[in-house]
Amino acid sequence: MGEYFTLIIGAILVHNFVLSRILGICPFLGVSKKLSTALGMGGAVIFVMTLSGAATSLVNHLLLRGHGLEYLRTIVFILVIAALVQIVEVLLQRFSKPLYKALGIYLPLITTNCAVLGSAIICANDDYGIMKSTVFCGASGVGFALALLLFASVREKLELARVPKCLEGAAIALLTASILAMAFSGFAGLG
Amino acid sequence: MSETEQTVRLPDMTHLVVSSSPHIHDKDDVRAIMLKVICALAPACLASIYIFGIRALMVLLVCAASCVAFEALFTRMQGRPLRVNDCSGLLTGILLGMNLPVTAPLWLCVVGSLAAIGLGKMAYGGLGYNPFNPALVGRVALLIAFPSAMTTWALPACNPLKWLGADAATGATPLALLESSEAEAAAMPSFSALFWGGTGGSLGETCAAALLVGGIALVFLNVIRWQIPVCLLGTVALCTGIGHLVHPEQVASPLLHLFSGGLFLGAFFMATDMVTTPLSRKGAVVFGIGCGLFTSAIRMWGNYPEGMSFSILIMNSLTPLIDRFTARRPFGVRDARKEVKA
Amino acid sequence: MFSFGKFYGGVHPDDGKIASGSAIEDAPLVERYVIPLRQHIGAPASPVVAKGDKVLRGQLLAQAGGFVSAPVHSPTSGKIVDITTCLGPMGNQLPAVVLESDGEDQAAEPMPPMDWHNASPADLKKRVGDAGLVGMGGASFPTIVKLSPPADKPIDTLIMNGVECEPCLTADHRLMLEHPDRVLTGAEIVAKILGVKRIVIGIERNKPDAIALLNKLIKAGDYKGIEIHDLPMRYPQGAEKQLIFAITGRQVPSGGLPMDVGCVVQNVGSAATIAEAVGAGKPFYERITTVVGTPLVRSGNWRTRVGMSYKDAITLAGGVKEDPAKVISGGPMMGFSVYSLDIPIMKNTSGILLLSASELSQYSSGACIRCGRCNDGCPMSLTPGLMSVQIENEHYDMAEKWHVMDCIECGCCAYSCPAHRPLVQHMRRAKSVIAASRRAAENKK
Amino acid sequence: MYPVLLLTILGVLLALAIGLVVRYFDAPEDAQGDAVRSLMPGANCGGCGFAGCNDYASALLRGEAKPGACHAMSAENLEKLCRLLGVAQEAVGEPLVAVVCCSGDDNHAVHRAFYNGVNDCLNAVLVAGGAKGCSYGCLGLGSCARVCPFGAIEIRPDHIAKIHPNLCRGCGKCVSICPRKVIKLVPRSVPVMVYCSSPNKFAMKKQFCSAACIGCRKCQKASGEDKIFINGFLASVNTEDPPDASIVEVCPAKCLRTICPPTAEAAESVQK
Repeated sequence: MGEYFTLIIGAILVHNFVLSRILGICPFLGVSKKLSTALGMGGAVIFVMTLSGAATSLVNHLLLRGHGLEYLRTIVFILVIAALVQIVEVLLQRFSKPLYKALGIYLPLITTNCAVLGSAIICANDDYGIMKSTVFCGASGVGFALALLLFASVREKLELARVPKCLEGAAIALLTASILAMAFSGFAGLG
Repeated sequence: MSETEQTVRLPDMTHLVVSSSPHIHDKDDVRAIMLKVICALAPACLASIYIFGIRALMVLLVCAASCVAFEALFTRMQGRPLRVNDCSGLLTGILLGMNLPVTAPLWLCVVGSLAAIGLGKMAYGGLGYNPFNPALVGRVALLIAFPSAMTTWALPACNPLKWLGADAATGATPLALLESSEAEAAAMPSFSALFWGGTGGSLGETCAAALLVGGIALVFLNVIRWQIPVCLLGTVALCTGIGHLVHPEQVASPLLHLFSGGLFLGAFFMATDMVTTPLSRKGAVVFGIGCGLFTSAIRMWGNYPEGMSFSILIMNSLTPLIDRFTARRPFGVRDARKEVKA
Repeated sequence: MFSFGKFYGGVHPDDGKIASGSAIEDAPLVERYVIPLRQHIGAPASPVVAKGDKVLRGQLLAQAGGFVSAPVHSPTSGKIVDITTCLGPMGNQLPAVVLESDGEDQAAEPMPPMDWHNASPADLKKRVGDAGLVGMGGASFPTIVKLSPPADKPIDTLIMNGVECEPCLTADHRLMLEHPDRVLTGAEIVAKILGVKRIVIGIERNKPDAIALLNKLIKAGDYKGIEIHDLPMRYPQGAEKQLIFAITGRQVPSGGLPMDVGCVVQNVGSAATIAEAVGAGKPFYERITTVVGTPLVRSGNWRTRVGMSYKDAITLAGGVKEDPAKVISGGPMMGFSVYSLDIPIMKNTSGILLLSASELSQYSSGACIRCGRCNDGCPMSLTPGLMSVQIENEHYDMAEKWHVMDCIECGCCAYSCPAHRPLVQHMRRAKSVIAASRRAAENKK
Repeated sequence: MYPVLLLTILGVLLALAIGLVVRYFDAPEDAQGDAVRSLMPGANCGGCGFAGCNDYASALLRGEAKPGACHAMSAENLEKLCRLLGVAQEAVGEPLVAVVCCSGDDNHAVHRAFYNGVNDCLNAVLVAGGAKGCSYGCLGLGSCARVCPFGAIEIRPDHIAKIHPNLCRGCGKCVSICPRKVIKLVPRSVPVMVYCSSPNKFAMKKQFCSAACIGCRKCQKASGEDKIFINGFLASVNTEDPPDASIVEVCPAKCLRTICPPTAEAAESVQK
């Protein structure tokens, strides 16, 4: 229990995927303009990450490890994750049109989102079991969603700010992200 | 009739101003508010100069001057009207100085000012638009970039405890002592040392008494809302108190936590920055509790001895969300919450 | 929270009532009166006189142009020289009748005096309408509309507004001191029209002499069932919704009217005018106006005829010692700054205020520093600071969600804003834009 | 051999899974809608009477709107749109251009008072009706410029709005926002306009503005009754049958002026 608690806190706060590991920056910057879409995107990422965490660790344990094929990990994981995201996209389009519209091109972006792949590889590297991988990936997703949420709420405020012309758009977003990352670095050692 | 008419002077109507109501105004303005905060900081500044010697004054002056200079420079670069005389840049500089150790090289002060004003404030368009407390942005940037320079503490040059007739003090900050594995009860400074400022630490970290005086003055001057410092200090006391009861050997007593490590500086002067904290009083309560929780967590479990600046920055980023969920119910509206959220 | 005299928010401006000691004087006749035909909210009155007509004081000049409208009477005797437009205090053009006084001030046959004890409520109400009564506090809503609540909204309390919380103005204060009988009689007439038992007069504590005088008269026994509430000094104590809350603890619902909570609020000035209209048959053509300001030679309170220009009013006050930087129609918190002295005094002109250059406060376009003082000051518990930033960025939908339409434009937010942001102007803009889009949406349907 | 086999099988399996999901859960596509939307100019100016381009496209698809309502659309796109929707291309109205009918810049018009407040026309009219002397004059605080989706409106330093005809696409957004109602939409073929909107009497106009139309009728005499109308003290150009550009020379107040500065094309035709 304690182990899982540390794992979850670690994944959400200390080694936050966006703010500490600097993974998955594209959707982080792209979908954080409005709080509502950020929430949707966060949900989608949590979902995809948990699912892919389970699937990849399953593949890792059943197919690759036993046969000495660890060197195929990256390509197999990409394959599995890409297929998963495709399926999620189709399902979303069918069952949640508004969310699908809001996510737009960012859903395919999850496919190549290094955060998803990164979490899977971290699990494989650290030899997490299937259960632990799933929990870790889910928590990482929550961490991603949290960062996205915080960032989106700040950016909604930035909409109203008089940012200098040369810093408008991605520049100020990255600056803000850097400050947020500095703030999160304070959690070091917590998990 | 005609005689009186000649003596009556009618107003010249060609130089009138028209504006929207109201036509009268409270005397307070932004400058006055900032000056009040600076005055409230004065006792703590004087205390730190007394404790650490004249170099403390150097650090404060360099920070203040470079913050004002950077603000002027960036405003110029953006081609906007200069508003340096609102004293917000000056305040940021003094706060940043209070967050530095007395041994900080002067170039470090300038770099910190650049981060504070450039990154924390002017990049967002200046006063009123910055989502994060500029002084803290400066401090945290320095803390991450120059950890050793930022955590080398000098011994107090002049110890107020001497004339209080108490023991001599130590160099390292009490919280750093706690973090180090050989933290021994004997090495810990006494409570009076913490309160009057006989310990090492950054300029604004040592003399809790002076900070308390300034902070209470601010509350009574209606510059800050009492909810933030009270909730923040209360939460820290509560959390560390529980921690102390459960693990007395790991977690120091809540009193030590309260009076050490710039908690007062943060609670009264940093967490109460108007621009970056929630508008409503309800939001202020949430903000204070959040800061307290994060601070206690970082202090008890984290790598850093001090969590105040990090937790305030994190709560700054939460401020828009808090504002959104603590919207007030307007007069005559039955259930505003639902409508505002929708 | 529900104790008497408390409402949320509010500010304490300097009250500056330098004219409170000057007794009401009758303004002498002037040569020319410009009588606007729309001195009220609603349809303009339609003129019944033509150019060249001779009219007498109190004669009907224009009759009500609808239910929400009010007739207009001649302030003195003379000749109609033109029917044209004139500049109003808000910078708009108003239809107006120009009257040249013949200096004789001959009165027309008054309406027959009525004994209100015996007259029926319907007759009394008709008289109030015929006399051209409008709210004298500022909004100038035709009184007859206020006195005709729909049957499904029973009224149980009549509140007389003698608060005069607006700094500098003293017209109501002087009226209560010099004509308390008219105020009290008027209140009883209104109560009879409405069939209301409970009458409350709310007065701010900075007028202890008026409170004592009215209490004495009530104790003497002529006026039964009238209560006096002395209210703490806090602006905007006299705003309708705040006054109702302070006296009865009821909250007028958002977008609603006082009658939704069983209250009717009348200004004491209106009550006095009603008493005269009923008792003496005198139509509404004069009112008490405070002319005040440090640039003036002599601030004071005058009984002025409707249609007298601001220029004449300032002449009454002896002209100016120094040039004013601002001329305001009304009080300093809610009045309108004007740029011309040709504007006529109207039925709702409670005061003319002149500010000198040293008293002038300038608005700036500085950023909101989120100090929250506007929040604390707003009597409607709105968030003016956040809304103003949204409005600056034209996010009217957000402002609407935050209930900008409930703003009463009292000015507390802008008064207390340390960044000197023109918050009220932002609110007014949002309100006008939102009202226009609502109208457009309704028209589409 | 084994790794290749594994990857292949995995690939095939996953492809099958995707195929199955698409087969059973795929949402119908909206090819025509996307095509129509892609033809929209995307300025969201609202000149068509709908709330933005997307709304207009939806109305087009539902058959509730006609192509050609959008002034900002290029002729080429309009043609494509008609083909796409299968409707005959109707005679689209002549392109319009917006004109600020006021000459009252700081050199000519009088300010009655100093305005202190939000720098925006919509705010300024709320304060004593705006500080500019003439209550029909351009306030020059730029509400129109901020609302223009094409950046065609310039606020001159002497406080008057100027619309650049070659950038204006005639969406009419400025017309509806202007609180003084001094902006008018006219067909591009109209060469001249009266740059004054005040119907006030001569004496009142002259008090506030030295460039106001004084109703002298010289232009009407020079061009004919039906080309220029005189209403009280204000002349206005008959936009259906306008006079030609040479008429501007007769105006003593210089408020009758040409709309378009001579373009390169016009200059060429003159040379020929």
